[in-house]
Amino acid sequence: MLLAVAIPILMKTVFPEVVSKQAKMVFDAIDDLPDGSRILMSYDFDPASQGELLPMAQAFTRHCSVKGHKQYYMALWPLGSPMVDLSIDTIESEYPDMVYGEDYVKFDYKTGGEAVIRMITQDLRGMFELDSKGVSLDDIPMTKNVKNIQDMDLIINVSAGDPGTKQWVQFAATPFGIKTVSGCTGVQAPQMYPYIPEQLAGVLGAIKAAAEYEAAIDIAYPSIAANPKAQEAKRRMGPQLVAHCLMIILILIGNWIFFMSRKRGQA
Amino acid sequence: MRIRTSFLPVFALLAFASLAGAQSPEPPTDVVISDTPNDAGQSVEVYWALSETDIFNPLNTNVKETDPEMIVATYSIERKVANTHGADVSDEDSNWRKVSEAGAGESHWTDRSVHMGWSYDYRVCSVDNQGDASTWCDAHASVTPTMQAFNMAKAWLAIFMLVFGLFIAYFINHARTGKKLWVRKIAGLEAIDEAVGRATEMGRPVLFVLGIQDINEIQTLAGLTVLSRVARTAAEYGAQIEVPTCRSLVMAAARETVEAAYLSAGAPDAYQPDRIHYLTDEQFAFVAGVTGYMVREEPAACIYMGGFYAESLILAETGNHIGAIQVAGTAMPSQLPFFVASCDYTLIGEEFFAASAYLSGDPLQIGSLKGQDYGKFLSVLILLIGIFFATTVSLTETDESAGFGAGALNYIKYNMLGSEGLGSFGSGETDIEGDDS
Amino acid sequence: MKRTVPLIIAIVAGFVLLIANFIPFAEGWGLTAQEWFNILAVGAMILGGGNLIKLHLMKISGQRKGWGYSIVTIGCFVGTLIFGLFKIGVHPNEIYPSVAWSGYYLESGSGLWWIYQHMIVPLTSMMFAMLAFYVATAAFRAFRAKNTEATLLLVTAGIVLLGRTYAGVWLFDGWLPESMQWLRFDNLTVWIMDIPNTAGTRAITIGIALGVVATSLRILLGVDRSYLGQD
Amino acid sequence: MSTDTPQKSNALIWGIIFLVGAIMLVWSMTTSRTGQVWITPEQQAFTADAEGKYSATDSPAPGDIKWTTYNVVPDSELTQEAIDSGSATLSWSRTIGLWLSAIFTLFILSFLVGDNPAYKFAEAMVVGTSAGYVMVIGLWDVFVPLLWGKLMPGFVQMAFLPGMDASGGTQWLYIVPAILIVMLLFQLMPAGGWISRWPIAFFIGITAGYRMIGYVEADLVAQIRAGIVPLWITGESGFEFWPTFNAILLTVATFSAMVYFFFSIEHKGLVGKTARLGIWFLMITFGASFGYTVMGRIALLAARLEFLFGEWLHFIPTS
Repeated sequence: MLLAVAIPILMKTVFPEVVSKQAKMVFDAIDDLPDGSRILMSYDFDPASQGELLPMAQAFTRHCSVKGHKQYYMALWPLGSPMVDLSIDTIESEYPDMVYGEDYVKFDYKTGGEAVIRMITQDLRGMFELDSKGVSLDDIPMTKNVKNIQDMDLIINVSAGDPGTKQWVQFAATPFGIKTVSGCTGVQAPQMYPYIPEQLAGVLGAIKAAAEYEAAIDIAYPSIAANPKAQEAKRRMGPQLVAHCLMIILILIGNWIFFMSRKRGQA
Repeated sequence: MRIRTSFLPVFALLAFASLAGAQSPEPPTDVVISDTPNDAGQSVEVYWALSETDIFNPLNTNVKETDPEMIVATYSIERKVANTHGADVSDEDSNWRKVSEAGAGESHWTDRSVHMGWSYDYRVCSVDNQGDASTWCDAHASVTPTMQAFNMAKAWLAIFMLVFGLFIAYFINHARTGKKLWVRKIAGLEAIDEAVGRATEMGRPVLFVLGIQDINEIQTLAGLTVLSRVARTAAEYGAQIEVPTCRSLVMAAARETVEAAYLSAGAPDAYQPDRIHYLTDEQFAFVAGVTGYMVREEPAACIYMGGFYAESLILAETGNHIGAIQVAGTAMPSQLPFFVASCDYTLIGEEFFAASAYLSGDPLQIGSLKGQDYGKFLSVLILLIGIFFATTVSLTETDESAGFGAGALNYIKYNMLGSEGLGSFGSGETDIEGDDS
Repeated sequence: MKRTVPLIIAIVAGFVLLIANFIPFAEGWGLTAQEWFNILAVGAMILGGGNLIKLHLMKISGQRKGWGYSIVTIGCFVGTLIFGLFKIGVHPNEIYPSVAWSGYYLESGSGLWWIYQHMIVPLTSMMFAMLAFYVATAAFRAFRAKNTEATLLLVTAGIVLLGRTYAGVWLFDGWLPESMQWLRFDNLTVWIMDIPNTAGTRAITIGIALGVVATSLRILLGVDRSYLGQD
Repeated sequence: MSTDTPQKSNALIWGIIFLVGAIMLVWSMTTSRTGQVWITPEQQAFTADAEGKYSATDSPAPGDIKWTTYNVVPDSELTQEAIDSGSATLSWSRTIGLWLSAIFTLFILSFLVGDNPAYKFAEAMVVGTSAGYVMVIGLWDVFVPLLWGKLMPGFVQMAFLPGMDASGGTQWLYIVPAILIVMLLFQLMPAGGWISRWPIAFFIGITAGYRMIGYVEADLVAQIRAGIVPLWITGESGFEFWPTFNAILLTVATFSAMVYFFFSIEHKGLVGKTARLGIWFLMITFGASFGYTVMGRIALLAARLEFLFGEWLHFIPTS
């Protein structure tokens, strides 16, 4: 398994991606919004799952930035805040025209999980009186007129578990009809399908969907296609392919041994 | 000469166009404001009709010919406090003040920064890309946000919860009077007794893992109920039971549960509290501890009941490796595949809750399970009726909003299961804007 | 006192939140209760830290097996706490440079940042990445086509695994006629996700929702008191 | 994981892997700046205006507040020129950190050959650092602004959060959660643990209250609504077979799986058959879920190996 993953990484194989329906739905949800829309980005994952989720989180950031959307970052996981910092680094280095406080803002981590979601659907300041730089929300241009997250045009949630997409669906998307898209781990993705399309406008499941989403952005925005950093998920599909095939072979061998031993047992 | 004259009208047109562009875009029309229904008086709805030079306006039929300099970029919304009923108000608020901006094509905005009981005036104008603003379009009357006594949008939700609560309360009560309630056998449960029996024969311990969630998680509570039964069986057979926990509160609860089970089995002396111990809160460190124990002690039976995450795979795989009988139960859909594939029996989702009620033998729990079943029955019924009407509408190919079938379908979808409140049957769509009259 | 008061607290708190959903007047109460809850969650974190120290100190003082590792754990815990709480290596906030303690605790280059970047990130993510190996051994040893159910599970898993890589396209490239394109593993995966998976998950979701509601009701009606323990 | 494979062949495989790794490491260290982090200093200075408001300045005067931050120099910009001129310096703390993180990664990877002291050491560190880290953020992000800041707004504004509005004074209502936290900590005491039942009961009551609503709204009512689909689908060209087939299958699958979860009916006859069909659909669901999970797990491993090969060993370009 180690070699199956290691060798393609060193070989840097990249395969072409076909944009699937789900990736297209997520892309459209962000792309169809008028430029400058308000987007809440909640990063509910930690470094342990960044291998699966960071590429799509960065793709979300680039897509929103190129569209000029106003991005409100927050995290429901204690280790999610540094993940937000990574996206903010991307904005600072690749989109220097974006201004903190006018185009993007970061809120600190808060305890309480889904209770935080419930709270900010009613009153943003009840949870976040200050942004992460310690400035009052009333002094920040992009938060001055925001009472609660019902004012958002879209919620993008990158989630690795609990609290995560399910909680955003239960406490924000369903009761208040706030449009939500999710990028989540492969473990969670199948559980999100029943929520599509009414409660969730689309879901990206793990690295494959991230690669497809990257491909969708590349088609629409050549500036991002030219950025080698924006192709991370696609690059990861090489090891993925080899490892998946290895898994199938392992299952087949395992079953072959199983049937052989059963046959012998019967004889 | 003839050629030159024919150009004249074109010049005139161009001149006119540039003049118009220098002026401003067409203003929006029909600004309507209303109190947001079903709220605590904290917001106001502002609606307007799109400007004629908004390229998203469906009435603007020849979009391509819209003067590029008159195309609406944004709508600017201003507000003024009309009457505070005696309360002090800042100068800023008592004059027209910009409160929001909406993009082209948008015709609605919710103002969530109002005081309950004050009256407000609103006006909207359109602004083009050059920053030229149109004339203002004022709302006809002022609006006063008020609080409603009951959130009618959630009326059906309240009804469902009440009905559901009544089902459960009724059956709990029914069970209390001592009547036997029948619940079907659950396959995995016999396996548990069998597993404990085998462990006794082999003289090896039984491992019981309650998941990694805290005591406020329902799955952990359900797992505790199963633990109580397993501990009683173990006490009767004289088997050892080992319970490592991931949370200290769970450990405290598990100790009490097991102690009570040993007591009721008449073997209080066999109870060893040290076998129920807290390892660590950290997920993988916990798993490492448990799997280490499994490899060393080789328990004959491993029972996993509770909320699991990624560790399910590691636990089940290790258990499989040491050849233990494994029974699992969880309501974590993502972890079920691993348990299903590598355990002998798995209680899937709701089955796990049912099993805990079944095992507890507590009439109250079985009663609530019965109530739950009736809730499910009701859900299936609504689903069936909905599908029936949906299919009828589709088969008869009538217009979506006409006929009894369509009316019923809409009522089920948007009133009963949606957020349009009780409404009136057959109206097709209810008035979502509410009324202030 | 030991059981009645907590019972009342639980019931009142639960009902306040329920009512806040339906009666706008009570919304504010719900918000207050919620805010307290979120603050109390920090208390749970402190409790977790306290438990950790308690457990490992007991291990060390008893010189129980592996107590050396307990010293490492406590050392790392206390070290992280000191670097983090005293904001060692953190510069003040750029907007308020005169307030020494106003900086971001995880500023790049600070002590806590170093611990985070060079200890927490590699350790936790590698720990999680080890699951790839478990998946592999599980595939080899545990995933056997024992019966119809297990076979269905394995076949679906195989299709999805191939369908979610380029192999799904590549295996069928060229030889499959146009009318049979739906059989391609990538298309089949989309169908599996959209139809059987959605249906199965929906049934489980509805079932769990009912289970959660029933249990919550038992707590709110005071029938289920297992969380209170014995006296 | 491989405790059942013969130790000998295992050791051989690992020996080869480590040998290859060591050769590559040496080769890479001689050809590039493997495992080194270079930084450039940047001067930050802030000057106060007449109102006492600070702003960043490029030409610091005496009395201004000054400090230095360091930026990492990416590989592509690290030239011999920059090193010779002293604008780029080797950062020892970051280089050591990089090596440590690589070593820790390998420590955990060593679990593949069996439980060993290196793995246990790494595990002990995970437990300690992550618990400490979580507590630090809990205190700075929640405790200080939401509790301490409400009870002692003046002090907190002066010392930690200058942007906070302290004009409201102490909000005494927040004494309640403060007391609840203290009660919760009684759990740590040898006796009096029952006191912590109060906050725990509060926890459970609130959770039960909002979970109930959330599940009914999103997972029950909205899911029933989503399940209502017509079983006869017509498009522009009349009846459409595949969408209709899918709709019927979706409905049948949902129903049969729900039937499996009925506990008041014996699974016999028609009901039994339906339940059996239901379990088949559940198995397909689990299969799909399994496939997705595998995909995710492998992605995690790929990311870690990219770190080892990229940031540490520089075999592949870092991004």
